Amino acid sequence: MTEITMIEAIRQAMDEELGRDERVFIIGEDVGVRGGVFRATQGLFEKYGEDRVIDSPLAELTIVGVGIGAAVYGKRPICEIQFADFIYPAFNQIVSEAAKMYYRSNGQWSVPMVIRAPYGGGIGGGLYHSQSVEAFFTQVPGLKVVIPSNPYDAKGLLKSAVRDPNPVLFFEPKKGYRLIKGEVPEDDQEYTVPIGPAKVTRPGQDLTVFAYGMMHHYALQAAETVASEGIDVEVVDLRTLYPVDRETILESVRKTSKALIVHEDNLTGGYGAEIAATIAEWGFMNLDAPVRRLAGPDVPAVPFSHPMQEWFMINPDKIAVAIRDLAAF
Amino acid sequence: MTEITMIEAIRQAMDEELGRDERVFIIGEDVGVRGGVFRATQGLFEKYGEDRVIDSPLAELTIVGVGIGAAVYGKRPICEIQFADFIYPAFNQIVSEAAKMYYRSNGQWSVPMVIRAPYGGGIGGGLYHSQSVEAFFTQVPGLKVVIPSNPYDAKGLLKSAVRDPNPVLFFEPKKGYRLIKGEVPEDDQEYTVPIGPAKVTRPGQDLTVFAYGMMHHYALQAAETVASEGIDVEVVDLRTLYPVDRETILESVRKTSKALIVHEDNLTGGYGAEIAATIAEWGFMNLDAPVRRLAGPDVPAVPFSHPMQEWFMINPDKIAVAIRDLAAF
Amino acid sequence: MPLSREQKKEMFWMMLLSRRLDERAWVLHRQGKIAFHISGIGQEAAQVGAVYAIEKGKDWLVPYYRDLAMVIAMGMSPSEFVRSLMGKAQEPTSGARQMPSHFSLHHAKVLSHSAPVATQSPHASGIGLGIKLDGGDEVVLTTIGEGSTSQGEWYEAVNFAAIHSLPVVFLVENNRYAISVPQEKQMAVSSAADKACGLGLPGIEVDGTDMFEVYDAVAEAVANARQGKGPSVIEAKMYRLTPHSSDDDDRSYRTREEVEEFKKQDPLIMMKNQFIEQGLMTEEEYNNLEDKAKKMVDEAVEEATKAPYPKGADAATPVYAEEVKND
Amino acid sequence: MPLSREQKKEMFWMMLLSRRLDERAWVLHRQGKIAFHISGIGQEAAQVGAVYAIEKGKDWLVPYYRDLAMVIAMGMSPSEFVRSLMGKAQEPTSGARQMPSHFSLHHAKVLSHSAPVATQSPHASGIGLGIKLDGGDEVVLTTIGEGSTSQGEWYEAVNFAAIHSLPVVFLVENNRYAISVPQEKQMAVSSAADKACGLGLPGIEVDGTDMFEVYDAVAEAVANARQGKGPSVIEAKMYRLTPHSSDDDDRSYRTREEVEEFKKQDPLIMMKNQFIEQGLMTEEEYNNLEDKAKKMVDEAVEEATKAPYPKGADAATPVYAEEVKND
Ligand SMILES: Cc1ncc(C[n+]2csc(CCOP(=O)(O)OP(=O)(O)O)c2C)c(N)n1
Ligand SMILES: Cc1ncc(C[n+]2csc(CCOP(=O)(O)OP(=O)(O)O)c2C)c(N)n1
Ligand SMILES: [Mg+2]
Ligand SMILES: [Mg+2]
Repeated sequence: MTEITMIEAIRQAMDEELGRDERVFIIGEDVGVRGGVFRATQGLFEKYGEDRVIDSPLAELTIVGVGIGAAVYGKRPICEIQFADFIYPAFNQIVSEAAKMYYRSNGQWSVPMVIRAPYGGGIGGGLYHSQSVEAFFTQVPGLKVVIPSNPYDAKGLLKSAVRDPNPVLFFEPKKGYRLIKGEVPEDDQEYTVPIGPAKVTRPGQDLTVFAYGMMHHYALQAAETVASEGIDVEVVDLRTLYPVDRETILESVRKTSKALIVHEDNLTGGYGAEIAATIAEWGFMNLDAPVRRLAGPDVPAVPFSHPMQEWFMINPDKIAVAIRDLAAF
Repeated sequence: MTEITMIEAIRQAMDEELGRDERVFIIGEDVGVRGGVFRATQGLFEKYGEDRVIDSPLAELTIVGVGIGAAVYGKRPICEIQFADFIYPAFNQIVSEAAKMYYRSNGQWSVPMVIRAPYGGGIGGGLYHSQSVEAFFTQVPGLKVVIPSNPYDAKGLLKSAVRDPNPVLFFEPKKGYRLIKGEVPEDDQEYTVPIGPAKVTRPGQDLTVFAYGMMHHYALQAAETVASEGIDVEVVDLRTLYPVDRETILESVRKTSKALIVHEDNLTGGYGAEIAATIAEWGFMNLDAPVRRLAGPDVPAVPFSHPMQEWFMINPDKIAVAIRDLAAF
Repeated sequence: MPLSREQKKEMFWMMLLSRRLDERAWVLHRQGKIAFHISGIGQEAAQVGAVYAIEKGKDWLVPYYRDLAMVIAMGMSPSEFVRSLMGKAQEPTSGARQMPSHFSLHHAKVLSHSAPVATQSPHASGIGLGIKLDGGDEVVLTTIGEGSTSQGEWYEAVNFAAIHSLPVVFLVENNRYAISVPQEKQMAVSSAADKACGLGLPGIEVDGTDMFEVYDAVAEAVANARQGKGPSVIEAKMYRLTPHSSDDDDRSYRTREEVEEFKKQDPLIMMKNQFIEQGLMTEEEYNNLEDKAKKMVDEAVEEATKAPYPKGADAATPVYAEEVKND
Repeated sequence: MPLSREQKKEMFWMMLLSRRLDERAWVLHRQGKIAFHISGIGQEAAQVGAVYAIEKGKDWLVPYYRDLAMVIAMGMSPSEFVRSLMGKAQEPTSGARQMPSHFSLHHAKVLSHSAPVATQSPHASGIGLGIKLDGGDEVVLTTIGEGSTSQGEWYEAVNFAAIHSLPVVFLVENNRYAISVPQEKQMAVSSAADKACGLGLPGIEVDGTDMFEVYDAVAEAVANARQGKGPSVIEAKMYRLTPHSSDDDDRSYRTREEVEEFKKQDPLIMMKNQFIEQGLMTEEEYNNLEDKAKKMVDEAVEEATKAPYPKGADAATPVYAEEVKND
């Protein structure tokens, strides 16, 4: 095992998939000589050439729409959207086309494609470089939505995404790109992580925190903090947000009887609503307390100025407060 | 009072607002001489001329983007999207621009604009003329989302929407356009219905059905059916879906202790998730049963062929079954 | 390669067959036997002319909803089409999930398209990219209505194809209206072919009622694309002889006189006359074709009527693919 | 109307002031005093030339993030800009909600824009529509980078303006790159001005390092727009002399030689030389302006540094308007 960063894990996954399967190619803005604005594709242009790592025009609809065409043709596109905030021009292609192609053709045409995008705040990006957009897509049958929280999963899930016969949205917590480090197997030990299952990343008895991406990273920290106060928190990394792994969620609630869902997207209509609804519907008999959500405030997006950004963002302290509160219920 | 259809109520609202305020204009595909493909703008071109009822190019992004520009200039655009299914090309303009303009300019620029779109299935429209798209927008601070269920509200809410200083998405249950009739005050009795409050449309004791649009219409029918079986159902018409009227929802749950949420959009990640989460978080202590959702299945959209369409769609019978089930809990 | 006499007759047959099939759909609608029809009447000459310029089985077609004649020429049977009109289980495009005329024929490389207009255009460019990356010499033909070229989606698709010199032919079927909206409200140029100059590729305008003029233009564009010379835009001018769809009433936006005027230039009649004048076909042959078409359409309706509906629960799948079958 | 000597000097002053302010932003960034800067260095001649062609207080500006010089010319003070760099409470564009250089000045009819490129273009057309509907003679100037014209959004905006003959001038600031992506990967034409022919409006290409050439072209387009003759596309060619932003490292995609070559055509230096050669300004006057600019920038930084940060909870509002203030 070697310790690497999130961004390196993502780069490695693409490198290995490009090497493994000739049909795989990358398309996006500045993914070529520039190696991506976050350097996720660094070195890949040099290694695989301009036919495999394609600088697109500045047009997200093009990136995804062309990706769909290439996928039905027989390629395995990895589409990069430079920031999740810029995915909206491609919304029609993702929701009307990629998601529905297989169903609408009764299985004739599938769209094996990955759309990668960095998401999330806390990096001084202001309203349009900080957004969490997952909840727009975790309601669209035909799509899969994946958000890794650590390098091991990032690499393993991205490789699975490339091999998946369906369109997979792969959102990367950009604040964690270099901040979150973790071990992955050596280069010659190929592994994947399956798309689908959530994972209990910290077993506990008193309550469960459900989170993903950067917030999962923080949730583990908060769980550690309150452990010393005698609160035994179970943490579940949702990882594959859609389709929802209801079984793992409900199993944890059966055990702890209390649920706190954490995400940095706005509270209302955010992804947490579905998790809360899932628990309120099928886990109700196990519940000892209200289902709590800790999430971004209902303002349009994360503001730029530092004090306002901090006001918006969820952090380990805020999670610890919510945990204590729920534990005391 | 006179009895009119939903579509006539909508037409009247626009007619009166065009007459009241010179700044109001309509822009959309086929809204001019054609009077709209559903005839919602019938006669308005003839009455107000081509400067007030503008046939746009076949481009939803244009309709909304130009609408935003006209709104900041000082106009009051009513943008028509021909079917809700075709709103996605305008997604970026709605979510990045209309919703965030006021906040991002710290209140300098507001976007007084209405976006109307017919939504919903059961009319043989297949995958792309049947969609419910509200949940994409009921998570976007800065937007208001309204869905009327009867002519009185349709007219009153649409007039309020035109006068609202914010961007309002106004989704119209197209199956109900001519099917749902109801009384509205005479022409000379001007009224509006405020955006914001949900409404208890049928008081009851045993459980609450939360619904909107066509499903609210069906919910009332189902409530009637089960009444004869001794189940006393309260029905709440959510009407303004966003911002969420949590108070009315929770008040009803405090009274009935059981909640069933009905919508025709897909279950997972649909609007009902937020209502369920709201109840599970702030109404938990009042709950006597799991929070139930009855919603469309998690397939990409409503299929065309009649048996498959019926399989997808929620109807009064299915609602009655769910009510009985929950009542028996 | 000039068209042989046999090919030309086959092309006429495709026009005729799809016309009679299309007309029958209107009849079925009036009889209340189907819920919806969207028609290609008046556009068959351009469609057949264009589709004969690509190589069946090798090249790709990314069509739009009016392309009945194209898709018939690509191998969809009349009874398959009528099944889709009726929402019957074994219709080949979508298993009756989509409305009729949302075509897809996997075996013939006809890509599934949806209702939101212009979404197909970037797919065509993406297929073109795949072909180019593989060094293949297949070509993609994609179609669209003139109104739909107002979508940014079309612009982006053509722009990408032009930048990368992709083997794609963008055919615009300009039938003068987008539902009720005339061309002048869609664009400030006189033809979608004019849009090509702003995107750096050739733009050609042809008479869409002349099957052979369309064939020649598309064949040249296809030859260029095959040789790596890049994409083209072709606009074929024609007229939609029917209302937009069975839900439309076109009297609100165009006069009967206008429609009658254009009926005189009905491409089927013009082609028929031309064939007979040029001795490509006798009146008798023509009458035989009419009989054959009627018989085929009759049989198609009969067959399709007997075909079963899907079960409701069939709609539960297939949402996700387990494996990719379209490689 | 030809520019007066005084106007010309004022224009040069705007170039100079915004350049020195922009340079200071880079210094502040190196000093760790600000987190982000996106620069207009190299684009000032075009910006000032263009903005002087509209009438302040009457006409509208819908800019993009590189337009510091435009917005300074429209009345944003240097200290206001530095406050936005620092995320201070009283910065006038967004109350420190947006990243710096996302401009908005309501009193000067400078519309707020966002980060997703090209979203501003349809707004410009919408304002143009409003003006036309009211029969006004205001004009809208809107800007964009050449890369961003690849977005369907730009195409749709220009198309709409062309159809309705709206009073909008679409200025494309072509600085040769979109971050790392050169123009050849954005379009198959040699200039965004060439795109105009496909949309039915005039397209004009000018040297964006020549303030007066840009002024003349924009002034003519503005005059046409004001007279109801419709919109224009103008492309001003220039070079981005700095990295894309403070987050960028441009060495990965362009050689130092290339950048050095273009530094020789720095519009500020060229304009200065021209002014002195043509006797519009003496060396002494120039030195005075430099001193004045330095002083203003120093003061701006001092002032802005002292200005308070917003409170965190200030971010809770304003999500919804209670009334429309921008009528
Ligand atoms: C994105 C989108 N918006 C609106 C519609 C509704 N609609 C269906 S066809 C049509 C007109 C299309 O006109 P054109 O492109 O000229 O093709 P034609 O029907 O004339 O062949 C419209 C507006 C749609 N299908 N998709
Ligand atoms: C929709 C969208 N996609 C991607 C980006 C990221 N981005 C910011 S600026 C930029 C390049 C813009 O290039 P150009 O339009 O030429 O303007 P320039 O920066 O060169 O002035 C990119 C890709 C964005 N802001 N918006
Ligand atoms: Mg048309
Ligand atoms: Mg540029």
